[in-house]
Amino acid sequence: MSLYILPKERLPGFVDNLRAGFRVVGPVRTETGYAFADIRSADELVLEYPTTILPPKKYLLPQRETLFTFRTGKAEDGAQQIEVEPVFQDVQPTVIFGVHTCDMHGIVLYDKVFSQGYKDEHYCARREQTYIIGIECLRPCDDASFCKDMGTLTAPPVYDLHMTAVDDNYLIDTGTEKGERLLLANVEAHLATTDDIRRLSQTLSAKWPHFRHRLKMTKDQIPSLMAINYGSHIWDTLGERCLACGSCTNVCPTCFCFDVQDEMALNMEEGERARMWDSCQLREFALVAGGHNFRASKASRVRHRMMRKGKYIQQVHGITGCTGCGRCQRACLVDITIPGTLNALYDEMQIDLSSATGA
Amino acid sequence: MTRKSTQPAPEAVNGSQVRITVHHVTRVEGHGNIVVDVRNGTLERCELEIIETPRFFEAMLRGRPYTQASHITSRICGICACGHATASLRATERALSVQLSDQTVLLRRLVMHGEMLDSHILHVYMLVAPDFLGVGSVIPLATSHPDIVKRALRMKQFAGELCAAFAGRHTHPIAMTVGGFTHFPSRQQVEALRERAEALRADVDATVELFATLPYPQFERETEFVALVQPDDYGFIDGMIGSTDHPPRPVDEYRQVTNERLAVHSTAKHTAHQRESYMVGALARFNLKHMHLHPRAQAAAAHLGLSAPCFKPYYNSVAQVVEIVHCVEDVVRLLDTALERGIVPEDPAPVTLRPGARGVGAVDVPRGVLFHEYQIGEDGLIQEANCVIPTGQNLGNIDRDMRALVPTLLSEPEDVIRHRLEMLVRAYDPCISCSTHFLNVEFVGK
Amino acid sequence: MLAKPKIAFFDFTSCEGCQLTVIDALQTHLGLLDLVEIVQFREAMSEKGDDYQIAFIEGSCTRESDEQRLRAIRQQAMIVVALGACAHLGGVNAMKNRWPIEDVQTYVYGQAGRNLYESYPARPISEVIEVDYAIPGCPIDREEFVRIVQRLLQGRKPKLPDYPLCVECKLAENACLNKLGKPCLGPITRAGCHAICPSHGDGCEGCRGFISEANFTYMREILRGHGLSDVEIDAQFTMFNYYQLAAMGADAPLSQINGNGHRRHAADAEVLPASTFAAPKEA
Amino acid sequence: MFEMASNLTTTTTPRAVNGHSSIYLPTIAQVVDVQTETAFEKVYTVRLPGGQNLGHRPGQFVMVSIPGVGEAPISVMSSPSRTFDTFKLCIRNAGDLTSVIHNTILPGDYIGIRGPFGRGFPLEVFKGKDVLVAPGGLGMAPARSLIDEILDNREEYGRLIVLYGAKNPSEILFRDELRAWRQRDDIELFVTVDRPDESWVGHIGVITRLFPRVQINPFKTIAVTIGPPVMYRFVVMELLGKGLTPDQIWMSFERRMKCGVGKCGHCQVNHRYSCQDGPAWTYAEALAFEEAL
Ligand SMILES: Cc1cc2nc3c(=O)[nH]c(=O)nc-3n(C[C@H](O)[C@H](O)[C@H](O)COP(=O)(O)OP(=O)(O)OC[C@H]3O[C@@H](n4cnc5c(N)ncnc54)[C@H](O)[C@@H]3O)c2cc1C
Ligand code: SF4
Ligand code: SF4
Ligand code: SF4
Repeated sequence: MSLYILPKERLPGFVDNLRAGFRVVGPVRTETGYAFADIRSADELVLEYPTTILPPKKYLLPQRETLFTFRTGKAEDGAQQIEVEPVFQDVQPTVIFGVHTCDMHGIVLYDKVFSQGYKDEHYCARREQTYIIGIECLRPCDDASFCKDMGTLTAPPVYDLHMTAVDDNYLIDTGTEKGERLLLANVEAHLATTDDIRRLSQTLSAKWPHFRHRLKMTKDQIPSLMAINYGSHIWDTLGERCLACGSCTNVCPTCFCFDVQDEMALNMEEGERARMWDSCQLREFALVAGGHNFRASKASRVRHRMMRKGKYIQQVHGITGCTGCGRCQRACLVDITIPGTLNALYDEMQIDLSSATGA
Repeated sequence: MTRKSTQPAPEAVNGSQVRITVHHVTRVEGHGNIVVDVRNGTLERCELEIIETPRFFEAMLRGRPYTQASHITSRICGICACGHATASLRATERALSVQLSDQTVLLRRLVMHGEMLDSHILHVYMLVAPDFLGVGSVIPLATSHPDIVKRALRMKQFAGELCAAFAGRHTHPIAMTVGGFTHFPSRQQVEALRERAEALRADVDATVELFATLPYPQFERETEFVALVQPDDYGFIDGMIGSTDHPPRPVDEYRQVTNERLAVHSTAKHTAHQRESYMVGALARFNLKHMHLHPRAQAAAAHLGLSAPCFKPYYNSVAQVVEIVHCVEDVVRLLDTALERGIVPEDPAPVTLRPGARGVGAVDVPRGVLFHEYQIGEDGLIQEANCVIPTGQNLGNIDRDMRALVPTLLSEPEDVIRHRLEMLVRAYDPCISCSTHFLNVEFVGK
Repeated sequence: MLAKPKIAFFDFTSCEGCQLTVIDALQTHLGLLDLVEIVQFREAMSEKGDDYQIAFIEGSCTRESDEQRLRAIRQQAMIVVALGACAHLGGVNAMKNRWPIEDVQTYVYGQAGRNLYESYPARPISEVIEVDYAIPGCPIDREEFVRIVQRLLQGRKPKLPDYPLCVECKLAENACLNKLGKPCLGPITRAGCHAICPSHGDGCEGCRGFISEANFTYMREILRGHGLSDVEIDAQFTMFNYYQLAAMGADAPLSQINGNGHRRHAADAEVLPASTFAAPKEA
Repeated sequence: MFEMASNLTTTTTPRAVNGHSSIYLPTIAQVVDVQTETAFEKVYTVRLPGGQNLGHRPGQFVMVSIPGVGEAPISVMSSPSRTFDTFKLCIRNAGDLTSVIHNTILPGDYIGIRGPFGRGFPLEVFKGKDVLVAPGGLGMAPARSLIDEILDNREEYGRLIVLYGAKNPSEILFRDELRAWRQRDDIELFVTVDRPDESWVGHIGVITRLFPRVQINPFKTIAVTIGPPVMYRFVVMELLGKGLTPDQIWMSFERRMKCGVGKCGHCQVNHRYSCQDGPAWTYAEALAFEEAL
């Protein structure tokens, strides 16, 4: 696998060729911003986009997904009969174009979650037919981004192709063999020359100063910071503000919790069971029979989310649970942010420390 | 309504004694009763009681931001929701000197056409047709005449989706706002609508055929007709107030037409212009501006036996069928214009707030002319509001039609009289939820 | 499971848009007619049956004579469902409750109209009779209506979402209106309408009622951030939920409700004068 | 850590679509018997297709569903020692799905089953030890599985002590079994009710009132407690008071569950999934999760 060079003007041709054999999705302009959407013509694709409201996770775990269909009826003797049939929705060759590096880190986590333990073939079957074409971030999306802190500013090895804009060309790294075949079969691209690679290196090293640090601690310190601060009063302050609207988790590239519900056809005999995104920020998420709610307070829910991002996911999967994409900050109407929270916890500890040491 | 009527002067009729009460006339929007009382050959009482509770929308609007007015007033009526919203927006816009873009005007027209279709289809198929097909409602028709019902639902669905494409929803439109729209459909959506509108012609033709076969009562009474008129157009929004008795007036002078007064037997206010009462609605529009109908609609009118001037109130339903034909043709034309120009998302036009700004909005909704008038303060809060609703304007005319009709029917069995009266009321397509709400016929003794 | 239950529709003070929505639901769900037998539906049919198991009631209770009708329905029906915001919350009808009813009557009908027509402050029907379930919305959502009928047929209790609209709005990937500086009550309003208003560029007005966890304090902050005055924020909160907020008395998150929960607007004169606009000439 | 129970293929036989199978597809199983236990609980005997063995261990649960209604986790009540071609579930009428089950499912009807899921109790650790089981309320259902298993392999365990608390006499589960157990001398049974009625002659008060009645050898006892969340704190206090260490105390953490296979997130306790790593945990493990108790 190697580095290729593709003149920018050949991108539309590449996209159009892909469209012949694949569902092609990528960032497009909307009335108010950008969103991942089906690409109906190559000129809709906008690779220099700041960010989207929803990450491309919606193509891997759709907002609503049918798991199986069923048919019920009565046998001659009056006994209830049931037939079930699994459904694998949206399993089709798909190319996701223009995935930012942070979002690729989200996909790394998804791949782990849905393939480990009980393999979720609804996800895996779709994933296997999905090609990820990344785009290197050369500028931060906006002030909400903190990918540099979270170490997600470089592409994880989850892409099939990864593009970096260098002058009038894209330098394309082939992450997988199938990615390389996809490229070569659909556009005329040449192996990058040493000169091209030198310019790529220059571009990559030049990007770093454009990104700023927002956290007062390093990424590696976060899990311990969270562990120590489980009982912090800061959670109560945040809980008071929180609207329990779940916007933060719905837009998060590493949130994957879901609800499962049945729906009946009008004839009341057929129907389907489907899963849909759910959020731990909602009141009923941990409510059980008898009316007991394991996370009744909004404070406990905000804490759970922060703990997941900062600690739990790291503990279970060994990778960061927050990609620093900044989406939850952009979505939150009451300014509950991850950097803000982590820094507040950190500051609090500095104060405690200084008072303890009598400084 | 608990009040006893004191109003109608006794009128002499032929000998018999009839007391009819129809409580809660059905298949109309809202609640009303019909009361007929004939004693010793004298028509003691004959009136349509509006027993809907008054809703006091004018009071509700007081002190509210002008931005809410169209959303509040659309809740006056679920079926003319877009019409109320449009009249409300026009009143606000005229008060606040808002200049609408051509695109906004075009899209508003499409929404009104959608509502006209939706309402007329509902009325002629589901509320009127059962009378002629000898059933009590559209529900048995679903089994006895499934094709008719499915056609009606198909046509209505298109009408609803037309409204929804531009306004977000038919019942209580969302995207229509002061100065413009907050949402715009994609080109693909508009193209698909255009295609469906054209495909609807077959259903429209079948509708004309069906209604051409129905035996409408030929009862006739000369009256005044009032509708909004525009030069060279069969439009529904803005224009002048036209009358068969009087030269057109600017909409700002609507009070000189409506002359609202209280009728004790009705929670809706009655109106009178040149005569004791006048009629608004499809038949009024047809009588005043049939020459601007689309040629296909004119042909349909001829086929249905409708020609101006027509003084037969039962033919209001026929005029509605003619308007269905017209609207579908006009929708195709308007959608073509939209596609030609392209629908460009644009911000609503700006408002100019100033102390005591006043404006009147007038829209010819399915049941006739609707007026909203607001006074808005510099702080953007509504200070005064008035809404004059078409059904309210028709009520006096319905009473007078009934008083003319009953004496001609006295030899008929009570059931027939009752049914005829109900059909008459229904022909007006009264929307009593607007005028607040409606209907009940009370026959007392014979 | 109820075998083909008889259902009936009743309307009180409302625009009848919810009943129309039921008729509209037939456009796409004609099969509903196979599942239930409609025995009363005044808006659409003349036949009348008085033996029904499920009653759908549209509209608010706004006068004493409504109460009797409501009680009769309750007595007959096994299940009573409030259909739409007017029945469920009081809805827009309750906006008039801000003033004494006589003043409101005078305002619209003139001095002669004072006390001419029977009317009192609007109430949700649950204030008069026991209501089993509600289908919220102004108007109701067709799909939700069908779903709830289906659940009743299964012998299950319909369940409404108790989370805010923002959930559905985010799933639809709408740009948040509050972020764009346009007021939207999504964060405190019960989901279930697929965020239809924000999806069409217009802020939610709360027609489905507030969630049990509604964070009024911060909702107010958000609206203030858009430059809305207290009066305008009150107007936002009370378009559909006036009744609920007034019932909270001194705790109501409104700037213009005083300590004893009285509903008079500070900006208004003591007595609402007859409107120079609306009050008609006397008969 | 104990090994994860991943024997799901033993019962779910999802038909594949294009070579894919679904972990969410229930196996359609027949209810062969329904017994009413109390006003709120019924016991359902379920037979998998072909009389396949469920292959569970005590403390595990299955996801029970009625297509068109929903799915919920239900503990397996029967012990592995008594599970051949059928297994038993004790279901309380608690909500949406369970009320439909109570109201409509008759012998001969079909329901959906997935599982068994969860870790269950590690019998290999229990063997040779005295076992104290302290169920409260419906916790008696999963406890049955463990008690019967021990009774059927009596020689492999030491003493068996059962301390059972119910709200009132009418909510006591498995009265016949309790009676039979009383007849045996190899099981020490104590039952208490919070609110007695006239007919009640047994112990009165909350479950912790039973603890002073038993003496245990803290060096060789394993305690298992299963019940509503509020009960745990008090029971644990009693057990620690008797000298047990946190890793000798097992408890079952019931959370909301939508998938049963460690994906949906509802059953999370800190970073752990109750459906996978639980629902049975030692108190020692639970101490490490702030959210557990
Ligand atoms: C590992 C495990 C084992 C279990 N074993 C058993 C068993 O053996 N037997 C048994 O009977 N149960 C058992 N349960 C419990 C059972 O799974 C729950 O009672 C389950 O919720 C029943 O599903 P349902 O659809 O009937 O109830 P649901 O409709 O989900 O309702 C359950 C409860 O949730 C609460 N709830 C839901 N919605 C709301 C709302 N809107 N507002 C307030 N409260 C609400 C209520 O308290 C309600 O009673 C077990 C649970 C777990 C996790
Ligand atoms: S943190 Fe913000 S986005 Fe998340 S639930 Fe709370 S208010 Fe909503
Ligand atoms: S537009 Fe309204 S409903 Fe949508 S996310 Fe924003 S606040 Fe919530
Ligand atoms: S968005 Fe709000 S106002 Fe609009 S329908 Fe939904 S709940 Fe009602």
